[in-house]
Amino acid sequence: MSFSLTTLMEQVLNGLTLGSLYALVTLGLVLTFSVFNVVNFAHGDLFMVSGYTLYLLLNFTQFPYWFIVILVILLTGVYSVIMERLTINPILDKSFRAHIIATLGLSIIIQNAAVWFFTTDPRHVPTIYTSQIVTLFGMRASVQRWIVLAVTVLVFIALQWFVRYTKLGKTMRAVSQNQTVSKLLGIDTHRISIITFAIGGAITGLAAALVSPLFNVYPHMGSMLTLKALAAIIMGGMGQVNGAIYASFIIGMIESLFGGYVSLAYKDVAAFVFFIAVLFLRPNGLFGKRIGL
Amino acid sequence: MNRVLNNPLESKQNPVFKIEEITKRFDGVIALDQVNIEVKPGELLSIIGPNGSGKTTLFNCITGFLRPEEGRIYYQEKEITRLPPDKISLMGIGRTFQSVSIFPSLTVLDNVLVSVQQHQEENNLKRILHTKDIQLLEEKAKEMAFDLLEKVKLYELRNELAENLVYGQRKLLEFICVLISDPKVIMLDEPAAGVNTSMVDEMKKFILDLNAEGKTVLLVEHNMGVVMDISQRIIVLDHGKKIAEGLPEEIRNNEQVQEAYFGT
Amino acid sequence: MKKYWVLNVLIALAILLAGCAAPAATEAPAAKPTVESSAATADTAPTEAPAAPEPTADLKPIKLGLCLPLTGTLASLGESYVLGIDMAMDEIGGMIEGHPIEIYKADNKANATDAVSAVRKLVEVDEVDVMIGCGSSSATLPAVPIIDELETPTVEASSTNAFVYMQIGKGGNEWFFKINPDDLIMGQGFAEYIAGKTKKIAIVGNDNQMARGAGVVYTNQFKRLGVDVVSEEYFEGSTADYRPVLTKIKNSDAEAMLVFMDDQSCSTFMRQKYEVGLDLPMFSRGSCVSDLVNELLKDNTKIAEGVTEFSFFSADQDKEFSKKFIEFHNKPVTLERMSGYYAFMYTVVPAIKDVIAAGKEINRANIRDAIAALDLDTPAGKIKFDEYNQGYLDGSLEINKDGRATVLETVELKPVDHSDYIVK
Amino acid sequence: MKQKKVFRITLFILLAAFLIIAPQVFKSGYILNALIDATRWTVFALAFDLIAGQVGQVSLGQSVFLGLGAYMTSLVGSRFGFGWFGSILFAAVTMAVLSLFVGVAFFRIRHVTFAIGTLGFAIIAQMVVNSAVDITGGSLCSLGVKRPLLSIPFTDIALKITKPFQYYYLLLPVAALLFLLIWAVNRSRTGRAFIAVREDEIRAAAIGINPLRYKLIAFVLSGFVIGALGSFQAQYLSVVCPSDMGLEITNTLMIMVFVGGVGKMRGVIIGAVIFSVLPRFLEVGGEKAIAPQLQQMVYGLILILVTLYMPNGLDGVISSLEKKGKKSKTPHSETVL
Repeated sequence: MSFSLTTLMEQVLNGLTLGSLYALVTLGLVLTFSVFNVVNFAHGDLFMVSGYTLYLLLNFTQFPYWFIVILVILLTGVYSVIMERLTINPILDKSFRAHIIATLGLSIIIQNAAVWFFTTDPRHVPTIYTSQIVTLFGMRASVQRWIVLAVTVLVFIALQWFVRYTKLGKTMRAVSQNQTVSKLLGIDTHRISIITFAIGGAITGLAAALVSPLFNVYPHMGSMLTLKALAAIIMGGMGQVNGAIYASFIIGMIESLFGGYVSLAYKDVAAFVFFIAVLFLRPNGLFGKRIGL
Repeated sequence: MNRVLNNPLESKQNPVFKIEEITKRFDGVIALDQVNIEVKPGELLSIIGPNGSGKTTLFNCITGFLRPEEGRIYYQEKEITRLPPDKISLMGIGRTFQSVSIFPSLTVLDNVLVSVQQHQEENNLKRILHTKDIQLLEEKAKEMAFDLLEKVKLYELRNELAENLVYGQRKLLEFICVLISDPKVIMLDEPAAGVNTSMVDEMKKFILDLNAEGKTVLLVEHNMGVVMDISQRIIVLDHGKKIAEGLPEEIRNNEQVQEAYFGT
Repeated sequence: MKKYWVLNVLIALAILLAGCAAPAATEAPAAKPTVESSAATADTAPTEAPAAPEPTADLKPIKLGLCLPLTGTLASLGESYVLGIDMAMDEIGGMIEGHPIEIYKADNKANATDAVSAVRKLVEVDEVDVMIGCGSSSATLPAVPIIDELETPTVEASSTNAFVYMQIGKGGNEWFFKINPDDLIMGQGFAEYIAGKTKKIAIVGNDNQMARGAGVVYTNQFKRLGVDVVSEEYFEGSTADYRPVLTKIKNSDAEAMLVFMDDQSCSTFMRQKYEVGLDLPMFSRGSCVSDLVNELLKDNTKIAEGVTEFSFFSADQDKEFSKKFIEFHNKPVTLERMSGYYAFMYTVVPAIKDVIAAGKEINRANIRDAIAALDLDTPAGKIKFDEYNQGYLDGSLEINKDGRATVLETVELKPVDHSDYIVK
Repeated sequence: MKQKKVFRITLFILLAAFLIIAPQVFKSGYILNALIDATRWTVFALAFDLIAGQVGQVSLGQSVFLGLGAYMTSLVGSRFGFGWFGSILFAAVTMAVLSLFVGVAFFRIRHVTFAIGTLGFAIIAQMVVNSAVDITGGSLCSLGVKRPLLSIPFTDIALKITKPFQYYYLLLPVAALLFLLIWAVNRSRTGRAFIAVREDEIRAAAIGINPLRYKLIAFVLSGFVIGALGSFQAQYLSVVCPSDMGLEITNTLMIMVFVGGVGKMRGVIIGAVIFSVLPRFLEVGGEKAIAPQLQQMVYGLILILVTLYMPNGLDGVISSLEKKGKKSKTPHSETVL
């Protein structure tokens, strides 16, 4: 295949949009991961439940899209807190093994419940923006995709601001540094846990509300996303929010370039090989070893 | 304090440890700064210093848990600077940890046995087949373990899980685990911490007995009473630097030491 | 004490599970004919009068086994079969000539281990008389020798891997029947059709047995016909982003695309194709032109406009079925949903009727012989098995226009020599 | 003490006798197939437990060795005529070698990262196998496995194995050997070192145990056992597909091992038997059978409940019952999780 600069440009932009999509999903997970160091294998399923919520609201209510997005954000925040109360909070003090097993169990329950209620049929959640095409920087993409890219950047900046400059954000940072000490300092870690999961859930809801119109909603949609998000988190340096976001973009870029230039079948392999290579060469992640937010 | 017949300090033997100019940094903070130490065979040497002065870091460097950025460590004239901890342990250097460290879900007896097995052999195939010689070694290890457990009155509890022991018993168990492999050097990291006063005297006697048996003892301790009572020589670290070295009386009167401890 | 509490909970759960068995049964096919469904059948299927005879107690029940993927990534396939069979059961009132039909399901999870266990369970424990399955070739291939060993007639209606052909009928297993055409049988005609339209083509497919099998067949055919395959790409089913490969095709000199995809992947694929602005003629051998795809793309009918697909079991072929299905289940028709219906309604049921009509005992061997002797005309083509136990339904060339699939042409399919088709 | 030993030996002999005569009692291929599966899963779960339980690292990539072991048999063993046992040995050895490499690479990382890293490895391996159509047949599956042929030495008699009971008798000695291997390791000094490594790697190093080496021993052993099982599976099913190394297998393993009692052979065996037999009971009964999704949901729930309330699994429950039966002197508080 002949090499052309425009193709390269387009593939790079494809990578960016894909990366922003991963980043938006990762943001919700990395927040909870960084504060409490809990690997949540059910995160992608929260995304999926949120996708179905969007589907139901879009099809069975007359609300405008933006209002539904807000509803989905709020509802997913609530789901996330319920999940935290029922499964995550009781295992916070236990070992990583307990985290893996319990959240895996949760994931199995949620996925099969979704099959139970919604069957395996894919559902589509169309918005008017998925069919409106805009060309920017020489790349054709739907308005929905541009919204995802923009929102990712906005959420990222907002989160940075929140963590650095608000009292609550600072407390969360403190907890992320050391839970035991935070407890001694009189920080109510249970409260922080709820808040963290509520925010994480809200971001996941936002991600689902914006991303799922680009694809379909189906019960197993979350599995691969969870894995990609976990890979991004580890690559970014175990719970570093910034690092995880950069890593999401890197994964998106690798998949896009590899899929476009080498082989579509092996593009996920390429992303995971890169992930494993990072594990070996830089066990502390690509972006330094500072743990925390 | 006249228990030492041949004062090891005056011995002309080669040093057990020779630590040359080791430096260890953590994220830019210097934990050890070009420290030089020589340890004579049979000596009972204490390393003291305020919190964060680098004592435990020094221990960890010697036993291979940390790798110093600069400098070398020799054990009986062999360089051990880059050796992994298990190799160093097998050379006859036993150590305890600041917080009591045992294997909680092994029984008391197994704790002791696992501590010696590596020193006896490590042929995994034979072990799995449970060959005759392994059986013999296991019998031997058990005998030794029973003796030691009897000594510290843990024999009755030998089949109990180690996590069910109380603090003092755990501490004793940890000692036994170090002793059973008959190390030449014993490195104790704050053995008196958290031990009640009546036990402290027992502890002191215990350490002195070990030393009297000819073992070289390195001690990191906060309890000055213990240090001054039993040490033959003391090294003082402050902010990773060696600031003093000498007999207990010398250290007691050293101005620099007092300054480091009390800050004038 | 806490531990016992947990034990109690577990026991309670087990009891609950057992209890759940009952409600599960009410949702199962046999109990389906409720108000809604009888209304549906009343106006469309007068064959089954409301006053159908109740299954009489003295007539031996006929046991039908379904060996299908019910959980896992291919669960939708099994589910689709069951939907089709549900509707068929409703149509015949749950019995054949007074013999009640009992349905037993086994989940083969589309993998070898579970497929073997599922077949054994159905045959040896449930003692079914006839089976439908196993839906996918990853389950069918390991099941074929077991089915041969256990001597139970089995009908398969969706896997298109041409390798199965050489294993059944004269190929070894006399008990296994396949009513749908495989890739090799379908491939020749469609490849020629495409060759008439374009000489440079890009192939994209799911990385599954259906697409890979088709890939082998079509690249060979294109070589013969002088069509240049510009690129051939497969992707994992979970892949959701096709933009890289679409961009690549856009910037290559391909003049058309041939895709092998399931409904869900294809709808996303076409959506992104539209987004990228890739305006090439698109051919499909899979499920790109189906009611489900159109349902998923109903917000913008331009997306799937003009896609041409070669397939069997298209909703447009059997309009009566489609109408009934949508009324009955309120769900769009897909290939697999028709597969389940056809395997049951046009193969199992008539064969059993033949057995009864001939006054023979309803057993496995007689059912097998009856299936082998079937000669039926169905709306979707002929069911008459050749010496390799392969049936020849019609292929159909469909095109998507204004969000609706329309049959352009119905193609009668003929036996093809499979002997040089070898899969490692 | 003595009594307990006698009891155990009797139990063991009874069990062995049952396993040996089982095919004479149960003629049904379904039950034999279930027995074969239960036996395979038991050994598989024990091999998984070597890593997850004994040395305390959760590897989510063990299904890869099962799948690749099967492919080794299909692509090499059968093609070059290694025979029944030769194929098993070959698969076991190659998987042991592969796990050595994987172990050396992955044990640099620990805990969660190790789990996710091995999960990544499993995904890569499955994708590669799926996409390398030229070699493995990809999703079209590899069909080259020959049915085992047992020839009796010095005669022309050769027995082609096709029936479940024949497979059962082929599996039994292999499973027994693998079981004995794991059992011997766990009760040997090496097994004690495993636990030391699991409990406290730093302390283990301080007493001369090289943690990496012991983790590798466990990992390689696990790979060896699982590779052998994979080869058996290939010859039993005579087809190998990428789904044979799917992540669902790991999920099943996790349920068996963690519900049974991680790190405890008794618990793992109980867990493996229950969760390989239970689903079969649940699927029997036609219309009355429980929907598979519901089953899965209950499994998920059990996993969560076990982590929350029974960290030692069924084994812990049994132990505390035993203790209660004897004396209630020491509280049962061994927590592995």
